[in-house]
Amino acid sequence: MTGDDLKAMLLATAAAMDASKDQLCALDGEIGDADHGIAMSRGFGAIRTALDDLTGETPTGVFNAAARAFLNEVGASSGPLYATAFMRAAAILKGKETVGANEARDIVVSMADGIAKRGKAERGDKTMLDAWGPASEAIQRTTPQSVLEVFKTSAEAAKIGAEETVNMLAKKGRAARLGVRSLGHRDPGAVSAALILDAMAAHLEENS
Amino acid sequence: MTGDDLKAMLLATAAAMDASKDQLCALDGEIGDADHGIAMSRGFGAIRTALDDLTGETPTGVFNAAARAFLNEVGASSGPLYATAFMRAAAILKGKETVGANEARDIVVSMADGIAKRGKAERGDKTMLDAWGPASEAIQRTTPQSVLEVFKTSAEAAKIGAEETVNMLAKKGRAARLGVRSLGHRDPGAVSAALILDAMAAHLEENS
Amino acid sequence: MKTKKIINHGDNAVDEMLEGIALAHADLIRVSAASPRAIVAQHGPRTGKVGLVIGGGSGHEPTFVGFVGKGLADACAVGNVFASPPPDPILACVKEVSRGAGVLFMYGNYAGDVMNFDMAAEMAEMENIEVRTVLTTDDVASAPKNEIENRRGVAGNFFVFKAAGAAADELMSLDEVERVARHANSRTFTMGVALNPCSLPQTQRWNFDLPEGEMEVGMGIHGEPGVKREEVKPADEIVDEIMDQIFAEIPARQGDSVAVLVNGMGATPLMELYIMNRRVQARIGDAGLVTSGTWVGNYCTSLEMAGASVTLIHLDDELQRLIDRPCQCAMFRVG
Amino acid sequence: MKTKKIINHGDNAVDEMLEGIALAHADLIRVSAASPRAIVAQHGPRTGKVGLVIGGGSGHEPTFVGFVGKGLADACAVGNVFASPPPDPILACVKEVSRGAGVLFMYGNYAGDVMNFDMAAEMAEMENIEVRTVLTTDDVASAPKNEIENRRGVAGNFFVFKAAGAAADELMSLDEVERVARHANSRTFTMGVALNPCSLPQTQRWNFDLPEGEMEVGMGIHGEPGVKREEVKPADEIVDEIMDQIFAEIPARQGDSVAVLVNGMGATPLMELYIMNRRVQARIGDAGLVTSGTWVGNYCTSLEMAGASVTLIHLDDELQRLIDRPCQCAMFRVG
Ligand SMILES: Nc1ncnc2c1ncn2[C@@H]1O[C@H](COP(=O)(O)OP(=O)(O)O)[C@@H](O)[C@H]1O
Ligand SMILES: Nc1ncnc2c1ncn2[C@@H]1O[C@H](COP(=O)(O)OP(=O)(O)O)[C@@H](O)[C@H]1O
Ligand SMILES: [Mg+2]
Ligand SMILES: [Mg+2]
Ligand SMILES: [Mg+2]
Ligand SMILES: [Mg+2]
Repeated sequence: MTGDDLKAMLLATAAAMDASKDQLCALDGEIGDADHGIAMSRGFGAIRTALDDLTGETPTGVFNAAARAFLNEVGASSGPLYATAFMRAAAILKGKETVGANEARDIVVSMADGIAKRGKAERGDKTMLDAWGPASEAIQRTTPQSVLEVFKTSAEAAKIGAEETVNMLAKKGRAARLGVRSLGHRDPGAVSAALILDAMAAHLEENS
Repeated sequence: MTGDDLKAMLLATAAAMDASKDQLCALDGEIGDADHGIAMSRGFGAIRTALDDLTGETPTGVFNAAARAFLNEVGASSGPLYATAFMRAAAILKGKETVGANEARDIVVSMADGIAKRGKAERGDKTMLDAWGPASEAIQRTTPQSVLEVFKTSAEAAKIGAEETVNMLAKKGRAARLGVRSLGHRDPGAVSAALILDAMAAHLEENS
Repeated sequence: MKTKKIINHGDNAVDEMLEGIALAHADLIRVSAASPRAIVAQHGPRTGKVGLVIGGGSGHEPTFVGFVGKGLADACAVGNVFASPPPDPILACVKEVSRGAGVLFMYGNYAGDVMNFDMAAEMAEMENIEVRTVLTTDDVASAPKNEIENRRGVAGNFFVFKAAGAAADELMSLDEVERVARHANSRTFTMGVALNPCSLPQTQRWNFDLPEGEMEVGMGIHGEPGVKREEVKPADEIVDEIMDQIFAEIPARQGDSVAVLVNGMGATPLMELYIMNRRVQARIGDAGLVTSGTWVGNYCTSLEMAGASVTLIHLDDELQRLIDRPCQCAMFRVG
Repeated sequence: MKTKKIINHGDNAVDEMLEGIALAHADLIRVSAASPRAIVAQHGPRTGKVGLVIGGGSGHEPTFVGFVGKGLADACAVGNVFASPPPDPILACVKEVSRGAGVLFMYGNYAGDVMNFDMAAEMAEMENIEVRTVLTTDDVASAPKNEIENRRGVAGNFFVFKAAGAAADELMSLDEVERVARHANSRTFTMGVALNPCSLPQTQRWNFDLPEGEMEVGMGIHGEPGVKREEVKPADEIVDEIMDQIFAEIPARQGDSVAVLVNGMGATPLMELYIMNRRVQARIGDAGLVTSGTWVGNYCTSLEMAGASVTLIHLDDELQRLIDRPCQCAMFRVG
């Protein structure tokens, strides 16, 4: 996977975020402020704009551009969290011209690390980390043979993780003020995390 | 009909206005500000309070008390219009201890006159005058034999008059700004006028 | 469906509101001993000054009661919701503010208000207090140009009262204050749209019905129907429709000044009003006019109605001076 | 059902609002050349003065941007609707207001704001500008007393920003301004109720569902659910429920002074807020406290949400002086 392939994958993810906008806003309305779908679709929309003229860039360059674009478009909670995630991925890929199975694993792991560092959430706090964390762990437990396999494995784990947030008591983010009223609802950030990984895997599958 | 009988008739009318409150507000909502039922029920409510301790008063005294109470409670358009109507009735009954058929006719006629003078509306302007006017005319065309007959005849004419406002273009009051959009709706003030006369007639019938 | 309100009982809403107002703004206003519905400026009335009495129905707050104070109205008679005050509190206002220089009544042109204020004026004259009346008629949607005297007074009250209040504060004579008031009114134009209805505290039912996606153009500030119903359009198109109507009324020449009020009807967020203001100012610039003074906010409301109006006052040097003159009211101030 | 709004396109609502604001209030504020989302006071920043930077998501107008001006905030970073501003406009604010005496960040305690403002603070420090941060945490409904640091900042921002803005205007040092801000925050308590939901310009769908006859107690200013749902009660009972919670937090002694904010969430008429104020003042009197300063109106809104909150700040001599100190902002002033 070259920088341009990575760009294509991010563009496909942007389309998925547009398609999920309403669903994510509705989820966020249950325990938050109903804007998570807007944040994600605006953020990935900004990535789309930023990457538009960018060709022949390294994977690091692509992730750095994505980080800047996302951060300045979104703000909110998701802005710094995903910006940090992308910056971490950019850092870990420094010097690499292409992304193979190992680098793909590094991307997922470093994105999850970045989100954890920036948000200071723990697993079980009912945040996007409850999708990114399981994804990172799942991919570290296996020895993936292809980039596609990395994202498929991550996406599956993230999806399960996101579903499990339904039974968690929120400890971080807006929903943390709801106490037991946060129970029974999935965390919108965890759901969007699973959708991102799923969109990436689907894009790779279609283009493999 | 003594002053006390007159008082009883006004109290019965107050009850009728309470019962019609919602209907009159809904009618006023179509072409006005949706408060006519409130104005009428508050106004007659104030009359009820004012007349409560009043016994053995002359018909003039009863109408004067009603005028003052209605005016200061209601304001709005109906306040001065009905206050003036009651004051006119009070004036015409001056010196009379009881109300017979002739005096009853004078009441209806003078109330209609008072409303016409105060509001400066013409017949056909789609106002309460389109109920009080026909009532006054109807009662002047006949030679009623009893108080009951006066109010029955008036009530019938007022009812027809109120129905006919549906086809009138409003020229006075709030609805006057609606132009053709005032067509197709009955005037709330005309409807309440008919209801007042009807309540008076019904009260007399029950107590005759 | 019963609408939701933070009230105790609908019948007491106005009186309890006034108690809350008096408690909040005791430094600026007081309740007349003669009537709980007559609100008087602490620092307004004084010898040689024309007494300015405004008033009307409740439910438009901060109009009318919020405009009582030094430099604006000396007193306000407060009616029930959407109902003119009766003569009694109006007369109480007259007596509170009359200082020998005469009294000016100013209020919106509605049948109920005219009848009640006229009765109060007659009573005042019986006590040898000279009373003049100027009706506001700024709502361009409420009657054609050749029937200006039939138009309603709406949010433009703001500018007309302000100009007259400043004139009185400058100790102009009754003749002069009346002249200023008529002049300001003749140069003030408003048009509005409603997106959602209001409901009265006593009925807690929507006063009218506005289906999904529709708005009422040119509606009154009591929820009276306007000139037409349209689908909700983008903000710029709404403003353009309003500005076209207003510009058709203003005989302004290139370089003339206007002041602007973008007014919310109660439930429309400031965000939307400022989005409207962006377009209003663009249109003023395109017309070759100059804005000197912009107010954006809820100045003349219709309970919880959603919607907005735009008012322009076509200034001249005198009006500019009067609009800019400081005033200090319970819910509004300049300078 | 699509909610009705006077906007052009939801994605442009915030930027168009800011254009409208800049046009309306050019005498008091300006847009930073470095970022269209950084709004700076015309007469605020000056040598020797701590720069006060506030900010947060849009949709709460006049909070935050309306509180920029002489004597209050020097600059405001403006986020998307209900979304913290990104670090860029925050950093632009810092550079606009930094005059060597340091910069204080003040904003409501939300995860998104904390992350973005902290990133901006790190960037500022890399440019050798000292930045301190004070979070507002006045919402008593958002966490128990032993977790005050987890509480949200809501309408009480008003008093906390005002006190800190006045302290900076008095040219107190960064240490002192920070102390005042923390002190004011520790003595400011708010609780609110929502009667009807809000909707975002981009979704035009109700953010949450509030069935007929029900209200949400202790909700957040972004429509976040509160502590419980109840049937809509009479105004006095609603106020009593709020005041009981607030009094439980205030260690005030007989004769102590408080200032009061009765705040509308956007769609609640002034009439209802003043009806609430009547009871608020009665409760304050019953508690043996003295009100010195009452504000009633839409100061911290949630778009078109219906509802209201009550804030009390427990004053001492210093806070009284600071709250009373004149300030002149685009949408608010004192003195
Ligand atoms: N401290 C945190 N660490 C990780 N994720 C967080 C944290 N705080 C919030 N989130 C995530 O952010 C999501 C909300 O994002 P979004 O709605 O875009 O921002 P906001 O809360 O500012 O409206 C939550 O669902 C949660 O997954
Ligand atoms: N000039 C007038 N002459 C006679 N009746 C009038 C006049 N103006 C208004 N009305 C009557 O008043 C009624 C409205 O009364 P009401 O709703 O109580 O007052 P408001 O219009 O002040 O809200 C109208 O339906 C009409 O019948
Ligand atoms: Mg959110
Ligand atoms: Mg009416
Ligand atoms: Mg009325
Ligand atoms: Mg948000």
